[in-house]
Amino acid sequence: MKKIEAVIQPHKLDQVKEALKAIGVDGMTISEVRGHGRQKGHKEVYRGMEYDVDLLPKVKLELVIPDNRLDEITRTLVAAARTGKIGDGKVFVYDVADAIRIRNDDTGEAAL
Amino acid sequence: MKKIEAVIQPHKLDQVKEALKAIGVDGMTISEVRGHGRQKGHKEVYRGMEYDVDLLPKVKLELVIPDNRLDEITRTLVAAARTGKIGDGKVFVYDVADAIRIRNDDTGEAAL
Amino acid sequence: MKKIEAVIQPHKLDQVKEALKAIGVDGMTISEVRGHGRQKGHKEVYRGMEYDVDLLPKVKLELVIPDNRLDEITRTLVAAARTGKIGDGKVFVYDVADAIRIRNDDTGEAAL
Amino acid sequence: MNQIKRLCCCAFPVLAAFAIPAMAQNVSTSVDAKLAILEASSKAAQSAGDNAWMLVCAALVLMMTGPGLALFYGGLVRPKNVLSTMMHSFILMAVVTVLWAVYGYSLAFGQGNPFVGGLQYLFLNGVGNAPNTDYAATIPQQTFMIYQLMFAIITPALISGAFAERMKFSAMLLFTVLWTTVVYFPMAHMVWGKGGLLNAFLGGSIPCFDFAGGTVVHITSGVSALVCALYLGKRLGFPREPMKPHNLVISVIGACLLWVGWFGFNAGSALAASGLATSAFVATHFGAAAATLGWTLAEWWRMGKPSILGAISGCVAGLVAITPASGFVRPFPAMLIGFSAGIFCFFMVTAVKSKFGYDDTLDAFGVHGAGGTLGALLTGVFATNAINEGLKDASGKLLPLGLVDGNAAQVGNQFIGVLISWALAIVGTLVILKIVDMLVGVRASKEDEIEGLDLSMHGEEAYNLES
Amino acid sequence: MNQIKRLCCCAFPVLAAFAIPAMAQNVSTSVDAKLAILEASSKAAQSAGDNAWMLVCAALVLMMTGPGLALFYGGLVRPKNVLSTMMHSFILMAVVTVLWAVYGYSLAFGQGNPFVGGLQYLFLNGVGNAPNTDYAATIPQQTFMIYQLMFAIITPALISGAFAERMKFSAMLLFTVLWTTVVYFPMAHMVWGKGGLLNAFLGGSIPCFDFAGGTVVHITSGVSALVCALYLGKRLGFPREPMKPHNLVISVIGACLLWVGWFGFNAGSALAASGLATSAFVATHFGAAAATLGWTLAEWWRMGKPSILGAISGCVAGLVAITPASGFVRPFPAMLIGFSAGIFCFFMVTAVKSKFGYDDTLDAFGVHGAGGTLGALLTGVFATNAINEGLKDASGKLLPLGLVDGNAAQVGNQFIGVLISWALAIVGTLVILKIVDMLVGVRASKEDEIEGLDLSMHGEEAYNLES
Amino acid sequence: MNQIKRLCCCAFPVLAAFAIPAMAQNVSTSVDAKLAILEASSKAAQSAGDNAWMLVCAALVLMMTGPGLALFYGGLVRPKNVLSTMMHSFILMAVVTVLWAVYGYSLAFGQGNPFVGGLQYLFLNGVGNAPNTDYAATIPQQTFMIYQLMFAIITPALISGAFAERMKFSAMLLFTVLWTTVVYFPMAHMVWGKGGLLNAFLGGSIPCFDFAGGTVVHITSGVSALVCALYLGKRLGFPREPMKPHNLVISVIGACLLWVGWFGFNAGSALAASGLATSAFVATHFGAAAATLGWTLAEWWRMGKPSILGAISGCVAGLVAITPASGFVRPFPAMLIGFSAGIFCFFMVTAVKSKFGYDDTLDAFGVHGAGGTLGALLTGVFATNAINEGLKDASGKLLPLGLVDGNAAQVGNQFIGVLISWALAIVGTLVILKIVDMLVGVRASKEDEIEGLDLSMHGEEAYNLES
Ligand SMILES: Nc1ncnc2c1ncn2[C@@H]1O[C@H](COP(=O)(O)OP(=O)(O)O)[C@@H](O)[C@H]1O
Ligand SMILES: Nc1ncnc2c1ncn2[C@@H]1O[C@H](COP(=O)(O)OP(=O)(O)O)[C@@H](O)[C@H]1O
Ligand SMILES: Nc1ncnc2c1ncn2[C@@H]1O[C@H](COP(=O)(O)OP(=O)(O)O)[C@@H](O)[C@H]1O
Repeated sequence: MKKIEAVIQPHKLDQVKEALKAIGVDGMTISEVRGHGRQKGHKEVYRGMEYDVDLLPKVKLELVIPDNRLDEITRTLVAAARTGKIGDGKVFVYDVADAIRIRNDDTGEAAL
Repeated sequence: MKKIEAVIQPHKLDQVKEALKAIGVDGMTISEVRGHGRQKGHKEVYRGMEYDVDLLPKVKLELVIPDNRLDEITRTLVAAARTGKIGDGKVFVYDVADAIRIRNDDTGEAAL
Repeated sequence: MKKIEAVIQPHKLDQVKEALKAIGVDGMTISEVRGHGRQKGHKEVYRGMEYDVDLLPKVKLELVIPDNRLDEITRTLVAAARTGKIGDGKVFVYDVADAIRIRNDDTGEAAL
Repeated sequence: MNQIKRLCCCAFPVLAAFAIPAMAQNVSTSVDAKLAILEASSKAAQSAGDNAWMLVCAALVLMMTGPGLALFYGGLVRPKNVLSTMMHSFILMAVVTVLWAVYGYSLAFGQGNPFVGGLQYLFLNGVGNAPNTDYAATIPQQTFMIYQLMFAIITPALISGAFAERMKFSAMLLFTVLWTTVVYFPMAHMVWGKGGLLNAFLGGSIPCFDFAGGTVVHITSGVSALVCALYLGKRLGFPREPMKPHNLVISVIGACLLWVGWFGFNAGSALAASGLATSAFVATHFGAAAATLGWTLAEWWRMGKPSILGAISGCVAGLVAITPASGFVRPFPAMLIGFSAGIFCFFMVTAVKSKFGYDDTLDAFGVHGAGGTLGALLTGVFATNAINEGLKDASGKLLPLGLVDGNAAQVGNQFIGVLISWALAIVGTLVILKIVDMLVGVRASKEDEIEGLDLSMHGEEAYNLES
Repeated sequence: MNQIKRLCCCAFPVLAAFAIPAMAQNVSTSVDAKLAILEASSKAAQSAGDNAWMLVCAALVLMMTGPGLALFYGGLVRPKNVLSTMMHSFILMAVVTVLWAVYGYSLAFGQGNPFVGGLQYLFLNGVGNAPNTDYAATIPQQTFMIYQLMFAIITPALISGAFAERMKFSAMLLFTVLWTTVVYFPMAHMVWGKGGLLNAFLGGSIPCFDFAGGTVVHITSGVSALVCALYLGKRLGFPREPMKPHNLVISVIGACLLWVGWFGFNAGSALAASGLATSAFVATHFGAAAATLGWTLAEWWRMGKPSILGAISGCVAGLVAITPASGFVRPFPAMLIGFSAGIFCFFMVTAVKSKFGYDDTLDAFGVHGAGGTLGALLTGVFATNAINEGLKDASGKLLPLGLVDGNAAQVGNQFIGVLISWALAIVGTLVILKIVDMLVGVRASKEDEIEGLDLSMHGEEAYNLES
Repeated sequence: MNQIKRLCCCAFPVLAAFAIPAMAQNVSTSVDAKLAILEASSKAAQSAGDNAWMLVCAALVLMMTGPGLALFYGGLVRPKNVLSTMMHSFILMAVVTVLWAVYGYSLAFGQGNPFVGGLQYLFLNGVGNAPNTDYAATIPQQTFMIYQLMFAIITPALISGAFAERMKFSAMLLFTVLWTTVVYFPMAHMVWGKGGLLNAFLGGSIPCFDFAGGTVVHITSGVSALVCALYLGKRLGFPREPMKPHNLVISVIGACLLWVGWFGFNAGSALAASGLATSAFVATHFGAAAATLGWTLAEWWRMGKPSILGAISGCVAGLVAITPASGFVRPFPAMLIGFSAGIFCFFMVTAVKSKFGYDDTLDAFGVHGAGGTLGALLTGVFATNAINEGLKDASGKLLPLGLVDGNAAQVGNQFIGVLISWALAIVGTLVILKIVDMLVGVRASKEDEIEGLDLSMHGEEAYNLES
C-alpha cells in the first residue's frame, strides 16, 4: 500500500475530489494546512503595522491506496489540481506498513 | 519505531485517549480533519441552494511508538474507537526512520 | 528523500521559519494540531464544571527534503525550536518514496 | 412620512392650540376654551413623552431575547448546537407573538377571575389607541399590549437553557406553546392583571410585590427549567465529556445586551418616563453591578481565578434578582440584593448543581430560578414607600411596604407568591412535558444528539470558516 | 453638560412658567400671559417627547445598517469576503452622509417639481431647529433631516447583497454615489416630498401610500439588485462549488438587530411619539413574526427541515413587506401581509431564483424586491382610515384609504407606484452600471475574486484565530 | 406594572387635571387653580420627554462600553487575550458603579472647590427624584447621576487599550480604581462641576468648552494610555512577531455600536430632548462620517488599499474629536473637525507610533489622546452661539463663543484646558502605576503572557470551536 499526500490550492479541492471519484477513489482524509514555498505571499497592514504573510492556505489530501493504482491516481490528481501557476503544490508518496478498518478489523488492502 | 495514524469519529476521542492512557501510551498528536469514504454525508440547504456535504468531521491521531508495542496499541485503539457503524475510520501504520526530542536531543525510542 | 515532521510550540514557529529560511529551506507545510505528552495541561472551570485540558496547542511542520540535508536541517530546526522546557515537542523522520510538483510534473528531489 | 400622518390623537391638540386666537369670541369662554385646549395639549405632550419611552422599552425587551439571550445561551453550548439554541429564542419571537394576539393578551390582562383573564380582548378586540386606565393612563393600550408581549416572549425562551443540546425542535415548539398558555398567561394575570390573586395594587387578595417579573418571569421559567432538566435527563456524555462553552465572546455580547435591554424591562415597568422609571433604572444598574462583583469575588476566592463567564453570569443573576424589587427599593439595598444574588447563584450553579448532578445545560434554574426566588423574597424586606407611592390608605397616607418600612408581614406575602409560582411551574411543566412526550417525544434521538441538533433538526451548520 | 446649555428653544418656556407670579401685574393680562406661556411650555413639552422619540429612531435606523445589515449580509458570504461585504454597508454610513449634507436632503425634501426637490436646502442651508411644518410640526427640522438620512444610507447598502463577493470596491463606491443621486433622492421626493408625484398626502397627482419605504427603499434597492446581479454575472464557480454561509451566528445577530431597528424605521415614520407610531410599531412586529412563521413552515414542508437561516430570512421578508403598510393597517392584516410575504419570498428565493439561474448573492431581490412589491400592493388592499386619519375631504370626513375601506382604486394607484419604482430602478441602475463599467470596471479580476475581496480589495483578513 | 406604580411625581398633575371641574368653586379661583395645575402638568410632560430621552441615552452610553468597546478592542487582540481584553471593559461596568455610588458622584458633581467636588452626595445622599437645577432642571437628579456614571465607566475602559495583552488583572483593577478616583472625578468636576476651574458656564475661572468630554474623557484616557504603554513596555515579540487582529468582524460590530451609542454620549449631554440635543446628534454623525472618509482616503493613498480596520478606526477618531465640540458647532464645521481628525489620527497611529516605537496595543493614545486634543482645540475655533446659547452678558445678549464668533481668546482657553488635562493625566497615571507596581506588580509574567491572559488570568478560553 502507498500513501499519497497532496498539498493543493483550496479552490481546487472540489475538482480533485470529482476527478478521484470518477476513477473510483473514495477514501480520503482532508485537512486545512498552510504552506510556504516558492509562491510569494502578500503583505497585510493593520494600522500601520506591516506583516508579510508567507504561510498561505492550502488543503492537504491523504489517500492510502493499493500499490498498483499509484500511477493512475497520482496522474489523475495532478491533472485535476494543476493551474500551472506557482503554488499549485506537491504530491508526496510514502510506503504504508499496514491498514486496519476500525469498524470490522479488516486489514491490509481490504481495509481501504 | 512505527507511526500509527488513526482517523476516528470525533466523539470517540475521549474514550480512545482514556484507553491509551490506561496502557501507558501518553505521547500523541491530534488534529481535526475531514474524511470522505463509504459513510454517506448529508445534505445542507441554504435558501434553496443544496449542498452535498461528503466531507465529514473526523479526528486524526498520530502516535509514534516502539515496534514491539504496535499490536497491543492498535488493538486497544481500535477497540475503543469502534462503534460498529460505517464511518468508524481507519488505522494506518508507517515505518519511522528516526525520532528526536527537541528539548534534549534524545533520539530513537528514547525520544518517544 | 526524507520527510521531517516536527511538532513544536506555537510561539516558536516564527523563529523556526526564520532559521530554516536562513539555511535555504523554503518548502514546508504547517498545520495546527493539539498534543498530548509529558507536559502537564491546565484546568479550566466553567461555572463549576472542571475540565482537565491535556491537549495543548502545537504546530506541526512537514518538510520533505533531500536525504543529504537531513542532519543539517534537523539540527537547525531543533536548535530554533528549543526552549528547554517540557513540551518542546518532537521531530520524526520518515522515508519518502516519491515527490511530484503539481505545476509541472517534476519528480523526485527536483520537485522539492 | 409626512405631516398629515401624525395628525392622530396626540398632535391634534398641539396644533389646535395655535388656533385659539382665531376662535376666541368673548373673554370668559375664551379662557375656558383655552384652558380645555391646553389641558388636552398638555395631556398629549405627556403621552408623547411616556409613549416614546414605552416604545423604546418594548424594543429593548425584544432585543433582550434576540439577539441578547440567543447569544448568551448560544455561546455556551457546543458548536454543533449553537443554531438550535439560538433558534429556541428566535422562533419564540414569532410564535408567542401570534398566541398573544389571538388570546394571550386577553388571558393575561383581560378582566377575569383572580387566576386568569377573560376573553374580552380576544384577537386584540378593543385594544387601540385609547389608554387602558387600569394599567397605564398615559399611553395607548396598544403600547401597553406590545410592551407586555415582549415579556411573554422572553420567559419561555429562558427555559430553553435547561433543555438545550438535546430536545427535539417540534417538541420544543409544542412545549412552549402549551407552557406559555397554561403557566405564563395565568401567572401574569395573577400578579399584574386587574383583580389578580397576587396583585397588591389592583385588588389581589394576597398582596404580593413583583415590579417587573421576579415571580412571573424568572421563578416560573427557572423552576420549569429544573423540571425540564430532570425530565429530559442528562446530555449524552455529561458530565464525563468536556462540554465547554464554544464561544464566550458572543456570550459576553449577549450578557451586555441583556444588561442594556433590562433597563427597558425594569424601568419600563413603571409604564411611564417617570421618576419611578429612573428609580427602577438605577436599582437595576446597581443590582447588576454588585452581582457581577459578588459572583466574581466568590469565584476568585473559591476557584482561584475570576472568569469573564463568572462575571457575566453574575450580572445576569443580579438583573434577575433585582427585577421584582426594582421599582420598590433604594439604590444601596438594590446593591445588597444584587451582591447576595451574585454569591447565592454562584453556589447554586457550582456546589448545589454538582451535588445533585442534574444537567441544567445553561443554568436556567441556577440563575433564574434561584435568583428570582431570592429577589422576590428580598423585595419583601427592602420595598419602601420612599420609592414607590403605590399603596395608600383611605386618607391618602402612604402605607408601609416592606420590612424596612415596618411591614414584616410582606415577607410572608412574598413567600406565598413564591410558593404559588413554584407550584404552578412544577405542576404545569410536568403535565405539559408528559403530554408533549406522548405526542411527539421530547428528546432527540441518540444519533441526532451526537450529530448535533443544528444538523439533525435544522439541516445547517453555524460555522463554515474554511475555504 | 450644564444647565445653561439646554436653555435652547424647548427649555425656555418651562423655566419661564415658574417666573409667572413675579411678572403678573393685573388679573386679566396675567391670565392671558400665563396662558401664552403655558401654550409655549406645552408645545415645548410635546416637542421634547417627539424629539426624544425621533432621535432614538434615527439611531435605531443607523443601527440597522451598522451593525445590523453588515452582520446579516456578512455572515452569509464566504470567509474570504466577509470584510468587503461589511465594508459595503459601513462605508455608505460615511459616503451617503456627505452627499445628503451637500445636496441629497435638498433633492429629496426641498420644494421642487413632482420628480425631484429643489436646491433651497443645499449644504443644509436653513435646516435648523425650527420645525419644517410641511413634514413634522413638532420636531426640529434638523431632526427630520438626520432621521431621513438614515433611510438614504440603508437603501444602497441593501443592493450590495446582489453584488457581494465579486464587485470592485472603487466601482461599488462610484455606483452607489450615482445611484443614490439618480434613483434614491428623486424617488424619495416623488413619494414623500411635498408636491411629489406619488405623495398621497402632500399634493401628489397619483396618490400612492408608502408609509416607511416599500417603494422608495425596498423596491428600488431590490430591483436594482436584480439588475446588478444580471449585469455582473455569476460568481466564479456558482452554483457548482459550495458557497455556504460562513457564520450564521452573526447573521442571526444581524437579523435581530434589523428587527429591533425596524421599529425606528416604521414607527419612527409617524414622525412623532403618537398613537400612529404605536400602530406602526405593532404592525411591524406582527408582520415580522408572521413572516418568520410563514417562511419557516414553507421550508419545513418543502425541504423537510426548518432552518434558522429560513427563520431570519422570513423575518426580514416580513419587515420589508409591512414597511409600506405599517402606518395604515390593523394588527391582523399586518400578520396576513407578513405571512404571505414569508411564503412568497421563500418561493422567490428557492424556486424562482434557481429556475432563472441568476446569482443574486444574498437575495437582495428575492427578499427586498419581491417583498417590497408585495407589500406595496397589499397596502392598497388593507390600508384603513381606522388607523391612519391622514386623508379627509373638505368637510373633515375621513376618506376611505384601501380596498377594505371601499376604495378599490387604491390598488391601482399602488400598482402605478410600483411600476414607476421598478422602471426608475431598472433604467437608472443599468445606465449607471454601464457608466461605472466604462470608468473603472465593475467586476473584480478573476485572481482577486479567487483570493477573496478582503485581501485583494482591502488588504486584510477577517479572522486570524490561530496562535 | 400597574397604574398605581406610576403615580409618582410626573403622573400626578396629569390625572389631577381631569379632576379640575369637580373641585372648581368660583370662576377666578378656578382659573388660577386650573392654571397652576396646568403648569404642573406641563412641567410633568416636559420631564417625561426629557427623562425618556436621558434614560435612553444612559442605556446607550453603557452599551458603548459593553458590548461596544469590549468588542472593538476584543477583536483587535490575539485570540489568547480576547476575554481578558473584554473583561477590562466589563468589570469596570461593575467596579466604577460602586465607586460612583459611594463617593464618585459626590467628588465630581458635589459642591466643592474648583478642583474637586465636596462630600454632600456621599452614598448618594439626597440624590433623588427632584432635579438638581444646577445641572438639569427638568429631569430627576437620579437620572443625571446615572447618566454621568456611564461616562465614568467608559473612560478608564478606554485606557485598557494601551495595556491589553500584558497587564495583570489584579493590577488593572487596582489601577483603574485609583485612576478613576484621582484623575477622572476631579477632572469631571473641573470641567462640568458647578464652580469647577474650567467650567465656562458655571463659574469656572478659565472658561473652557467641553460639551461631552474631549478633555474629561478622551484626553485623560488617551494620554494616560500613552503613559501606561511606556511604563509597561512592549509586548513580548513586538514588533517582530505578527500580532494581527484576530477577529475584525467583532471589531466592526463594536465600532458600529460605538457610533450608535455615541449619540447618547454627545446628544445626551444636552441633558434634555431639546434642539441642542439634535444639533449635537447631527454634529456627531457628520463628524464620524467625515472622519471615516478621512482615514480611509489617507490610507488608500498611503498604503494602497482602504481597509475596514481603517474605516472603523477613522469613525472612532471622528467621534472622539467631535465630542467636545458637538454641542457648539454647525454641521459643516463638524465635518471639517471629523475629517481632519481622521487624517491626523491615521498619521499618529501609523507614522508617529512606528517612529517612536512605543507599543500602544490598541492605539488608545493615537485615537483618543490625539483625537481628543485636536477636537478640544478646534472647539475653540468653531464654537458658535448660533448653536449654543449658553453664554449671555448681563443684558441677555449672546456672547461670542469661538474664533468663528470673533472670540479668538477661546482658542487659548481651550489650550489651557488641554494642558491641564494632559498634566493631570501624566502625573496621576505615573504615580498610580508606581504604587500599583509596588503593591502587586503591573506586568504579567513572561509565561502568563505567552500562554495568553485568558488562560493565565481568567482560566478560560474564548473559542472552543472543535468537537
Ligand atoms: N519541501 C516541501 N515539503 C513540504 N511541503 C512543501 C515543500 N515544498 C512545497 N511544499 C508545499 O507545497 C506548496 C506549494 O509550493 P510552492 O513552492 O509555493 O509552489 P510550487 O509547488 O508550484 O513550486 C507550499 O505552499 C507548501 O505547502
Ligand atoms: N483510503 C483512505 N485513505 C485515507 N483515509 C481514508 C481512506 N479510507 C477512509 N479514510 C478515512 O476514514 C474515514 C472512514 O471511512 P469510511 O469509508 O467512511 O468508513 P469505514 O472505515 O467504516 O469503511 C473517512 O472519512 C476517511 O477520513
Ligand atoms: N509518541 C508520540 N507520538 C506523537 N506525538 C508525540 C509523541 N510524544 C510527544 N508527541 C508530541 O510532542 C509534544 C510534546 O511532548 P511532551 O511529552 O509534552 O514534551 P517533551 O517532548 O518535551 O518530552 C506533545 O504535545 C505531542 O504533540
